[in-house]
Amino acid sequence: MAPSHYLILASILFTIGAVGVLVRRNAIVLFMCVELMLNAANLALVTFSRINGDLNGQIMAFFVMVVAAAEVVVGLAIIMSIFRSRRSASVDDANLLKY
Amino acid sequence: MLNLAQDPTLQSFGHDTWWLVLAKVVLAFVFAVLATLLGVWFERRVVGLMQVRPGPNQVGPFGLLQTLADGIKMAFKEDILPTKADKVVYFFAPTISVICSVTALSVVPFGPVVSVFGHHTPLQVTDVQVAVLVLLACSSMGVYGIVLGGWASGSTYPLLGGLRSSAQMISYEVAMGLSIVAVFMTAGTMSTSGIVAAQGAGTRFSLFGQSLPGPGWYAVLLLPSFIIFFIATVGETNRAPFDLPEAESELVAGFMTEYSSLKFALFMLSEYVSMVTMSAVTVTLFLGGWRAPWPITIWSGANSGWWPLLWFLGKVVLLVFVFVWLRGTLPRMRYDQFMRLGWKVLLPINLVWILALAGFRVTSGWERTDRLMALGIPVVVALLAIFFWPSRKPAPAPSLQEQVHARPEGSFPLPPMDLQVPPSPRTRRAVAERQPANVGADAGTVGTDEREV
Amino acid sequence: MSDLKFPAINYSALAPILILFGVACLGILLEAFVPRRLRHPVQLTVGLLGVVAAGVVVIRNAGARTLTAGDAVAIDGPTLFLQGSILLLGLLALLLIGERSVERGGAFVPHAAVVIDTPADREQQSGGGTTEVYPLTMFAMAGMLLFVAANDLLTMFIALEVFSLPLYLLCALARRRRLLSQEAAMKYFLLGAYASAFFLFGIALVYGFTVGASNGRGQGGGVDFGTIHAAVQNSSASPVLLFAGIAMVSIGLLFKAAAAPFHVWTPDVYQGAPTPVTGFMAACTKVAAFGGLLRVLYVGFSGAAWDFTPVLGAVAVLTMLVGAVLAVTQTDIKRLLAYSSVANAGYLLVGVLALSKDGLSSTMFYLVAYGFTVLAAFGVVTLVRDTDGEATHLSRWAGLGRRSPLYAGLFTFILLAFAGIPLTSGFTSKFAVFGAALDGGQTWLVIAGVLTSMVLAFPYLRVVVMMWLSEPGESTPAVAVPGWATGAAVTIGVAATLVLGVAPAPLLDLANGAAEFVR
Amino acid sequence: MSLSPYVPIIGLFAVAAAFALFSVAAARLAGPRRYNRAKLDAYECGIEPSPEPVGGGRFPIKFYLTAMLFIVFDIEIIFLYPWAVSFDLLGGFGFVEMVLFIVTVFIAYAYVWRRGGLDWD
Amino acid sequence: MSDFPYLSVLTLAPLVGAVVVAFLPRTRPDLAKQVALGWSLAVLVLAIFMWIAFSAGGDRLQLRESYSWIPRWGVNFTFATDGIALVMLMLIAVLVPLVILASWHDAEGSKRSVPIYFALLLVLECTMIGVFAAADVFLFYVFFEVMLVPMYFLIGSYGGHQRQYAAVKFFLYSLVGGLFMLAAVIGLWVVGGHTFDWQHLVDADINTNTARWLFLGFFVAFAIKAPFFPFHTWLPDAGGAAPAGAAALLVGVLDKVGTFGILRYCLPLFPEASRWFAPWALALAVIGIIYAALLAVGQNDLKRLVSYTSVAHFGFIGVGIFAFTTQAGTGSVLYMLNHGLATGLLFLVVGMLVSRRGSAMVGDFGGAGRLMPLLAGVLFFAGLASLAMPGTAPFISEFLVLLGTFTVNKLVAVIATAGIILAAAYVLWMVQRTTQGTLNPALAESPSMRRDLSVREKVVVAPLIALLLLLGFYPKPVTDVINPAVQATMQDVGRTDPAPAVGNVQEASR
Repeated sequence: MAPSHYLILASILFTIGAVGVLVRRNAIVLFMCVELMLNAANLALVTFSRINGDLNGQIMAFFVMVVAAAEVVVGLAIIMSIFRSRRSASVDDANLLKY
Repeated sequence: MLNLAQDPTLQSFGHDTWWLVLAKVVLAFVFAVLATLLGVWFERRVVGLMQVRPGPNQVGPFGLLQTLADGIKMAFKEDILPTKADKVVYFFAPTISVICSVTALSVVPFGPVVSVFGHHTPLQVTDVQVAVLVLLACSSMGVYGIVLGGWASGSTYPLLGGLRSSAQMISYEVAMGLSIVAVFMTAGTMSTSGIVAAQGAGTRFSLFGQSLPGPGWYAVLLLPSFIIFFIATVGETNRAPFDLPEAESELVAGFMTEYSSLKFALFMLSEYVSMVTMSAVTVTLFLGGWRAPWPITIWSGANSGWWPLLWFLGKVVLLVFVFVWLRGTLPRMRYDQFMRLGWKVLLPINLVWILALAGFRVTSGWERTDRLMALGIPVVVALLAIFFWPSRKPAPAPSLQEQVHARPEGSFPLPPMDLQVPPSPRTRRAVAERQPANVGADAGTVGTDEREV
Repeated sequence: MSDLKFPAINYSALAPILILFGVACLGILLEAFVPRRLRHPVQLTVGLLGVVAAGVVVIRNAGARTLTAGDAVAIDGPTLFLQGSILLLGLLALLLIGERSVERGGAFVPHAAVVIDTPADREQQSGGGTTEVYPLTMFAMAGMLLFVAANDLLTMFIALEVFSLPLYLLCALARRRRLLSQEAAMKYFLLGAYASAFFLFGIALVYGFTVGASNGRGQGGGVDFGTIHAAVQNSSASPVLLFAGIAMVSIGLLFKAAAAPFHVWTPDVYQGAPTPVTGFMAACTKVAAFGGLLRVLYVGFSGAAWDFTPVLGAVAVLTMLVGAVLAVTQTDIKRLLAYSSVANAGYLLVGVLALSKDGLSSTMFYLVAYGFTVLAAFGVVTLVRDTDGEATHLSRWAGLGRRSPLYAGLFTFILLAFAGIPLTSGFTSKFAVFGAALDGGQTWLVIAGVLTSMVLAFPYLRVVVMMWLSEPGESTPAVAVPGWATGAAVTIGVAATLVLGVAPAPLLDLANGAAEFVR
Repeated sequence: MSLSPYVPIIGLFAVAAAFALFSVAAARLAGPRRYNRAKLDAYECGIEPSPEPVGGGRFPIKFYLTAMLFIVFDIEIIFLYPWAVSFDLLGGFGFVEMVLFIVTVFIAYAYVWRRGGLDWD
Repeated sequence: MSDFPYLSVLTLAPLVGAVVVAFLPRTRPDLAKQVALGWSLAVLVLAIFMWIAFSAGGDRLQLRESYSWIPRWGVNFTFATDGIALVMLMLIAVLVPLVILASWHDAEGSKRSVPIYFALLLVLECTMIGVFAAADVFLFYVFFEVMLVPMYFLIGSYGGHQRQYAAVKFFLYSLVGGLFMLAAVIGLWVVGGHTFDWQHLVDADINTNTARWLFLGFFVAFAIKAPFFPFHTWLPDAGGAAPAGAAALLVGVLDKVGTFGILRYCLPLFPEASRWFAPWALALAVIGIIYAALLAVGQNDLKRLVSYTSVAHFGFIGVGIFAFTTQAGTGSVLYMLNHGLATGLLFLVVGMLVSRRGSAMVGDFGGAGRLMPLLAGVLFFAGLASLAMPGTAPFISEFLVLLGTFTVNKLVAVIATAGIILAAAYVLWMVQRTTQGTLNPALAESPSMRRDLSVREKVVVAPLIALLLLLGFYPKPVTDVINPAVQATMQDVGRTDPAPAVGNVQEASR
């Protein structure tokens, strides 16, 4: 498998995530889509790094992992608090803020 | 003693012919299954002996085939699929557990380089630069089997059991992960064969101007890490005294409640394989792997050929015995005690220990006085901090009567003044001061006070 | 044995950032070990002292022009200027956040599940209320300081998250209207994470471009702006990766800057978040976001200016248009200010796109001026309240001028500043960015800016009409007497708006003196 | 022909998976099947199962908290491993950096401890 | 005494007064009124001294002062005045005390603070003086915009019926114009070499196309301000809603900023563009004359009617400016002054009527002259002045405009002349319907309608009437001041008069 295939995979994953955020309605699913996008970016970083034998990309991936984890923690906290006060994780149910 | 001929290095791997690889894989798998069969028998016999009863002794010699019989019986039990279950996940959960626990064996070194039909090959399925990460990954992924199984059952007890179990496993995973850091630091590698080799290298320490060979096992060099690792191993495998997911009195059979037939058997299998795998990992990381223990090393051939397999298996059996021993002697911990042990005792000790070790190693090249200063000052500061830490005196516990009186108005019908009615058991329970669990005692040698961290 | 090269770290240059991170960590410890009753004063004092200390260091660093920490951080004129402004604005925001006398117990809730005015709530607030907001704010500010100083995209990404994550949480902490607040936080978080994912993928693509460009020339790839600049200048490689990367990185930054069409979170979050936090976001986040944008465009991608200018120009026009037009229809003062902030993001983009020294300095000037004004605006919003908390619906503001002429007057002044009436900072800053953009040849942007300013004047005027020209009704809320903190913040904000409108020369000179990036 | 050292891991994985799937499938075929509605209900100690949906029910917030704490410390471990492996290379500089890092995590840890995040009851 | 900083002091003095007045206690409105009046009189005195200090035949811009403000942008506090501005400054200085006196009781009707009303009037005076005295484009723009704020509150807070609507409309129109100008100002700054100094900018060489755009930016702003025909719709509303005093200032002075701006900025800065646009501007002006006059005829509301007459008059001024002859130009400037006096008087008198009746509708009056002969007489005089009756000052200016225009553009002059006839129609009809004819019985029952002019009101109207008559017979002191400035302006535009101009003016003014 040529390395460029990984790039294509990364783009596909990213696109899935990006589209998922736009079409799905459950906060948790949205959140997972975002994580998917982050990991797609990681894959792209590592692949670029691999193709050109440059280590920087892999180091970046490390940092991204940390950031993603921090995001998970914060995001879960927020989604949980909204879930506990509404009993629903659907984004559509959260509709108090409108024009 | 560095890098003897039989010591495999990372370069030794990836050169086997295909049939050798296949053979190793199959053998490793067979080892896992056999270990389970024998392990269950072993456990029942040993516990039986401890409880002064025979244990299984009917099927086969010494009841050796009892487990096999149980397994076959299991296969012919009805396979129940509860109506509320999530079919697919319910189906796959046990397989995840098994796969994860078995796969971990792939990087465990069973022995040195041996000669098989003219091929020189290490007695180990494979080794990679990040072998220990593979181990950790396997043990982490195992959580999925449990939590998904509990969730997919569509029932309350399994769900809670699965959650508890996953909380427990990830808590102890942290402790486990941290305790390995010291090993990496000392060995300078993450490959299992490399770690075994590093332990073989031994250490030298100087005493009165003489350089003497010291012990090489990390269980000795890194004792705190070893103890924490082993405790975490027990927690990670859900074994007694940490077998909370299956606490019968609270959660029936935990995440396995809705499982029957071979699916149930698979969960059992994975538990025992985990036990064996974890023992093997402990041996690899801390007990010198396949290397012979000290008195045997007098015989120079002890660490070559197929012999090390024996030492290795012996150490594993010993550890499995400790597992069984713990089960036979210790009562189950309460969940809060258990979590507190993991988060409040093991974790901080681990971090402090890592820092201390790192500091020790960093300063190893320094002048003696500098080194004493560098190491001594933080220690002194820490000790002073501990001694002079403003200890909060707990407020004198109000008597039961006072507490009853202090309740908010209207929460409970008050007895008339003249009638001395003792507080009801419910009230007593509600207001009873929770005594902090004496976790230090449970952790055995870890014994410490919370303030110390 | 060691063949690793450790980067040299200029600690004094990094000191402001380190101080704030230290203060934030200290804040967490205080939170853990200081008795509840003392926490609020102690935290506030420590926070203010930390900000002041960082500010002093920034001033002491004034002449520094250096790259440090392995070229990951650039301490140069714009960095110092923006850091200074973030600290200054953050100080005011901290004062607003620290207000405890307007509402007993403050505007923040510790636990999402506790309903206001229940015994549990009263108990929680009796000891000075929630104080976790201070460490969170300090972390956010520290992240912002790092963000404007970041000289590579990865550092920038991390800083972005460091200042975003606390903000997400801060948004969820409103003590009243909790559902609204949580919803705002969730939206902000989901969209923010979405945007940062784009940013990150953009980084990956840019990295791919640089490693591709460096292929065969021996030097490695990377995402620091020097490498990117060199790659953009010299590369014969296909620029597809670069353009896609720029686009995605820009999306991430424009989201934070609240530029259309990435502004959709702004009104919701501004409305739902606790008002002091809204002020903090409106002022400081904007500074940080535009600081980052300036550096990315001016230092990293300047070689591709011809390619991104039209696109960003279109974004700027759309932003101004959306902000101005939608502001007209708003009925909630916080939403109105949110849309106005969107429109202001558009004006700032006009300044950015001048792509010149003047553009840089005028944008920085605008950021400071706008920050002061918007903080004062939200400060006043916190004061207009009745027994149910802040009264943010516009109909409630009718006749406010009769109830409390002072605050209505201040708010009118602020609105006039937003509308760009001369003798307010709103005018001078608009003048600065438009002038720079016209100088830079972006006539069409200036024209769009002027046209939208006309539209935007209408909603402001409507509020003024509401306050002064209507008679107060039954539902007109009283204006709370501000505590010293809010009083100081509003006073400083309004005074700065006036001073920067009447005598902007010193700050302009300062901004101009600072307007030089190091590469 | 030499295989990548990772291949055997996949091999063992495949063998284990084959075995497990075979067992699960075999149980379907080998076991008897006697329909009984009660048998297919969720087990609730012999009483009628409660109508409360399992997924929709609430469980203690502590589980989430534990999960978050785990993530935090797991991340710490991620950074500790490479540092530990190349500890000798990194020397004093690496040590100081890591001390700062661990101290930072420790601060958060102390906070969580003091605010009762580690108490399970 | 000629190096006394007249202009800056003149600008700042009312502001200081405003602050003083604003902080007077709300409970003592009379004190506030007295202080405000005193202050404005002091300003008037200062203005008279300035008039004396100005040498009619001297430099074009005199009394120049310059202080650095924002050096980075080349912005200075530069004040200077030419003849045109000087006349306008005098007009302001004269009108404001009268307006203050006239609106002695205006603010009491509303529930708002009285001192604030007078403070706002003084602030307005400050900004008006500033806008005429500025010789720095930036400074001019600042005053131009800030001027809106006090006026906005005067209309919005103290106005009559529909005051909110009127105030907002006024503000938005002006602001829109202002923003167009802002764009043009910035553009001018960029192409003019980063300076705002008027003199430098006049000398700057600007690309033809750019100049046309910039001209348009300025022109739109001034056309709205003035207001010229399609942009005029705010004026009747604002004029109708504003309190009489404020309306007098609004129409009498504020709107002159538009025409003044055209003379001061559009023409000298963009001569080529001015010539290019002149036909269009002329067309607009002429349409404005006829259209506004027609509308005025149909108005029932007195204040709105007066506002429409102003629009028509501004048409005349516009025609005068864009005819590009010295005669017409001088006529325009003179018209600006006279119109300020005449319309100011008209507004004040109408205000007196309205405050007595409590209504501005023409139908509510009728035969009021029988009850209040003096007031009716003044109204009649004001109306005549407004329709440029010979003998009153506006006659001269209107005549000059038409004469000057006729020499270059006969068609425009002819159409504009038709406007005079319409003017006669609406003024006379208005006067007839309100003060003549049969007495409206409702009026007789109203006691306030029986009060003729009080002493205060007499003091208000007397100086205006006197000035109108004086300038109607002897405008020379004013024309002497105006003429050089207008000539210089026409030189800037590059148009020389087809016929010997100065002599004609002198002749006509006699």
